[in-house]
Amino acid sequence: MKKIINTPETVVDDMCSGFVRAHKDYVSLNEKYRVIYRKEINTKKVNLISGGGSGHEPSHAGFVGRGMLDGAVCGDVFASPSVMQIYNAITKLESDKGVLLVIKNYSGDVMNFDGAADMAEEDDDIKVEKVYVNDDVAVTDSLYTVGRRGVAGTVFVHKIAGAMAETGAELSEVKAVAEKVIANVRTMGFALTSCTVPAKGEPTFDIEDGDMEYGVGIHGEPGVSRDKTVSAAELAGRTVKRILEDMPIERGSDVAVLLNGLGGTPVQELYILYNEVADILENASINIYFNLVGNYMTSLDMAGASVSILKLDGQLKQLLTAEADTPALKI
Amino acid sequence: MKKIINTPETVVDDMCSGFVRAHKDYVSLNEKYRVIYRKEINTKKVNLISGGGSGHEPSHAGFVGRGMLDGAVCGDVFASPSVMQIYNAITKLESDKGVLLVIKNYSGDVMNFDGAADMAEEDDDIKVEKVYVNDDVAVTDSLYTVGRRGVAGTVFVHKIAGAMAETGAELSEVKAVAEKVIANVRTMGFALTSCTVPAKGEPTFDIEDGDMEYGVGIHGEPGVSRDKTVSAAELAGRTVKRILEDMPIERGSDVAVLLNGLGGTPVQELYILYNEVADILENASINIYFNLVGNYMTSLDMAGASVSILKLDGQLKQLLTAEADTPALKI
Amino acid sequence: MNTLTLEDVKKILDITADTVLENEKHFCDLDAVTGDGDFGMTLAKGFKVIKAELEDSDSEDVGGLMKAIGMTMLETCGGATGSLWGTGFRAMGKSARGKQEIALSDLHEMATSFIGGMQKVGGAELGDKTLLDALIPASETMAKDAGNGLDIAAAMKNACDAAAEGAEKTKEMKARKGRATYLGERSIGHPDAGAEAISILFKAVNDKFFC
Amino acid sequence: MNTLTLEDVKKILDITADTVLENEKHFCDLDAVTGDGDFGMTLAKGFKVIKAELEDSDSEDVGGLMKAIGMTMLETCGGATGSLWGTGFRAMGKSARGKQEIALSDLHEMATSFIGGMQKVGGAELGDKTLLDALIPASETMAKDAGNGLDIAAAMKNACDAAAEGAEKTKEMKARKGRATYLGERSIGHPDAGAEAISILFKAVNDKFFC
Ligand SMILES: Nc1ncnc2c1ncn2[C@@H]1O[C@H](COP(=O)(O)OP(=O)(O)O)[C@@H](O)[C@H]1O
Ligand SMILES: Nc1ncnc2c1ncn2[C@@H]1O[C@H](COP(=O)(O)OP(=O)(O)O)[C@@H](O)[C@H]1O
Ligand SMILES: [Mg+2]
Ligand SMILES: [Mg+2]
Ligand SMILES: [Mg+2]
Ligand SMILES: [Mg+2]
Repeated sequence: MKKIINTPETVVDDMCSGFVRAHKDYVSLNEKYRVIYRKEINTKKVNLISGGGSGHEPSHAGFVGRGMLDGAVCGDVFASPSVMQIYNAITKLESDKGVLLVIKNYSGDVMNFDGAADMAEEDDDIKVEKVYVNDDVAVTDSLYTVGRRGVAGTVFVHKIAGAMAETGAELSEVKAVAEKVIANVRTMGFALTSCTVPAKGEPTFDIEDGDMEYGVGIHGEPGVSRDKTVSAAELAGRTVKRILEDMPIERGSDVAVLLNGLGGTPVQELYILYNEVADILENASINIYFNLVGNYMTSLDMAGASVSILKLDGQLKQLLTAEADTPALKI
Repeated sequence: MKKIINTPETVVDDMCSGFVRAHKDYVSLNEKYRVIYRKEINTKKVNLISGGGSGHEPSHAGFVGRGMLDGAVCGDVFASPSVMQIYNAITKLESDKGVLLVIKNYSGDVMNFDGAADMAEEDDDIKVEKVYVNDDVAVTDSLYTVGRRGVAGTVFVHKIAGAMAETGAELSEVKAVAEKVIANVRTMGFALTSCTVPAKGEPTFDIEDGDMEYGVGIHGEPGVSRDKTVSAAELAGRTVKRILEDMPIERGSDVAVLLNGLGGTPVQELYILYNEVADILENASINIYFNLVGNYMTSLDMAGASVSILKLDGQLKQLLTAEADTPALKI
Repeated sequence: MNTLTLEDVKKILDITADTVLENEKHFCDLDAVTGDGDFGMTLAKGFKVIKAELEDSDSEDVGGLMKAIGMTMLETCGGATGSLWGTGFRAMGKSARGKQEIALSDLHEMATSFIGGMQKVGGAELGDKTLLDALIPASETMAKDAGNGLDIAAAMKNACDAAAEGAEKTKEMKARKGRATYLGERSIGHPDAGAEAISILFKAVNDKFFC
Repeated sequence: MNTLTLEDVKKILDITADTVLENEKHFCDLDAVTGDGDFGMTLAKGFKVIKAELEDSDSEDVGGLMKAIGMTMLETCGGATGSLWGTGFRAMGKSARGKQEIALSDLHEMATSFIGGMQKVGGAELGDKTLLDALIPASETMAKDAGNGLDIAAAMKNACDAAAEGAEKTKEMKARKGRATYLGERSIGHPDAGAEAISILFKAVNDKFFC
């Protein structure tokens, strides 16, 4: 295992500590519960909390700041944070307007965030609403019963719901716009190499040199197929096609694209893939109104990428381009 | 080789095209000469040009924008751009106040930038000044005669000289502050894995699982030693020590730190290393006034990192934190 | 033996904790086949704390003890496990509130609550390829044996067999809850990690406490 | 043969281009040992264009042809090679300006200019482990042979041997210019890629044009 760490046991604590030191103007840390809060807590706006397993950096702590999240809860690597960690974040970020939890749709996350929300509502009378992001088109609903996974599209939810909350909107309005994003965003990803979980010390899956795992999950879960690697153009074509099959987009529409690196992919390759995605969308007369290219929702050191497409209307456009000032995204 | 590309031959063109599409509000591209210019060229300020081989993304094109560079010239992967590419950038960015070339100290870059500068001065009477960045303390001067290599510290030169140029300063002043940065910045890096140049298709060097190349160059050049991997704390200790041996820093001083990923290193690990670097500097009563943690000067898909430390005075502090709005750095 | 005292329950929990800690890697390996390989780690993280807390627990009844354990799990363990087991223990806490002695019928009621708590948060049914496929059959034999007036040790032996049988059956199931669902058809052929763990824990308690 | 015509020079350049293209990988491999492995690629990139341009070149004298080639290299090739060779060719262009025929003494003057151009931009001396360690000895034999009145073909044979000998000697040198310097002592034992290339190009021109 090739990692810059101290010990597998201290990875998350060391990372949280380094993160907060690097961004001390933005955030502070509750060490015990591993919650990263906005430096100045505003109790007059809807506060947004997200989180999940660690290993997806800069998600989610990187998006804590003005115009996006108010708190991020850091679980162990690839494991949902506990109920009490999340509960602690909710009570700390209690606000007159209420709290919105942005949850990636994984059983563990759902159970723990739900449990924490119940506790905060029942024990502390805090208004809590929840949204579940399920943008991954790799796994289709027919295959299973727990619903789609939440992946990189979550970043758009943070951005847009965060901008809405910043306007002083009510909890119901912020939740509604978050759900609008969720209804309109789809993601498809693939891996060229496996990630290596520090505690395990070995790659999560084996993969030959000429192969890729198409539709991989952000924890190294298996995808839809093990395929031969193909050119960036073909990869983009297949990926956009799968997204558009699931969510048709009319000619002339405006969209946002997130070309997301999974952690071990060079920036160079992300731009090469973006170039192909942009080509395809242009040819389909779909207009890329906004884009992000970079590492936003990673899977440790995995080489690979995901493409997220969000259909935009006037409201989403305005909120997407509204000011944001966070460690990992500044608009 | 595991890469998201079309063909090794088209890597740089595809990347440039994707980059300019993704950041069309910031930059435009001269396709023939692979020069990425600022969208609006200001002929009343000193214009800054940098560049070099590709494969170091987001360097240098990512820093083209307000408060940093005005142009970036993209060579082939790890090969300096040609004289004519650079000459084209200079003539395009000709300004009343002159042009400053920020050159990483590699023979190829130096020769080609020098040649282009001569041509622009002789044929077109353009005022051109040059600075050579040589921050890498891995290679000491005694070993060879071409001087130290220029690596991640270059980003600080872009930031500070760019901010100075934005104030309307004269060419001599912008050059002077760039040289002040160069005199006060040192970098040390290491690799856990090799990079793979697309045209070659195989790793540049072999490295065992428990080993690291300490002092590696950003093109995969050999470092000072092949060592066993150590903990993040020990790595940080050794690295900071080497920098401080070369450039002693008094207790109570203010510095800027760039914790730079080499392309294949997860963000998580960069924060873990930053945490250790911050610890060491704190213990030495050196104050981190400013920091950057992320992929700024990469080496394709290499796993590894570098630490840059810049000694600050009042002027550098002010210029470092002055506004910047570029695709890869916003302050 | 017809009832368990608070001390007995603590001893059983201590055996459970030891078994979890001994099997940490094994449980991870089981989870790695169909899930993400962290089940043993997560469970061990919780039971390490529980073992320490058992020593100086000031709970005065079985309910209080169970509730405290539930809180510890909700605090210490993330993942599906933290929420499922934490809620399960808290539900047992409610059902055993105020009890100093536990009869077989109480034990069955506690098992029912444990299952109910897990179902409340996880929504799984029998046959979804989860730990419930070991737990539910075990709980059902207890109900039957309680009705037939068996003593606890004998009932425990039966529960143990039922759990093992239930865990074995998960091999043929296609996962419909938990991470294994992402495998779809490919989950068939491997047992569920949680169900296997339940079976192993039952066996350890039976061997080390009741035999 | 006592002079070369413009057509002869073009033929020689065409052979040079072919040899570069044939040896692209070999030159890269040589550079990979002590440098960054792109030397063959960079040189080939330039000579591919040069070969095409030779066909419909409208240069009316050897000087014009050399200057055009120099500009092509400065435009097409990056790396140390683009600047060194481009400047070298441009310097030859100046020294052969207006010439339709090239005597051995002219050839030596051109070689001197080529070397001078490279030294202007690269600052290397004999013994720095660069292509100059093959070029300078070759150029020096030409001076001697011109003084002794040898014909071009015979002089070329001697130059060829001198270049080969010079390239061979670079094995024992420690690099003081170019990327190989980062290797320090470790550069010793391997020949310089550029010097080897010069020797190979001299040999090809000798074999295919003068023999
Ligand atoms: N919804 C559920 N209901 C009951 N048991 C479940 C459920 N989801 C998962 N499990 C059980 O939990 C085990 C995995 O636990 P764990 O590894 O902690 O989960 P994860 O890594 O997915 O968060 C599975 O083997 C299964 O027995
Ligand atoms: N300063 C110099 N002067 C003369 N020749 C040089 C110099 N630097 C490098 N060379 C020659 O160039 C060759 C390498 O060329 P190339 O691979 O294009 O350079 P790089 O990859 O370093 O930019 C070396 O083998 C050497 O012969
Ligand atoms: Mg997990
Ligand atoms: Mg090179
Ligand atoms: Mg698991
Ligand atoms: Mg080279």
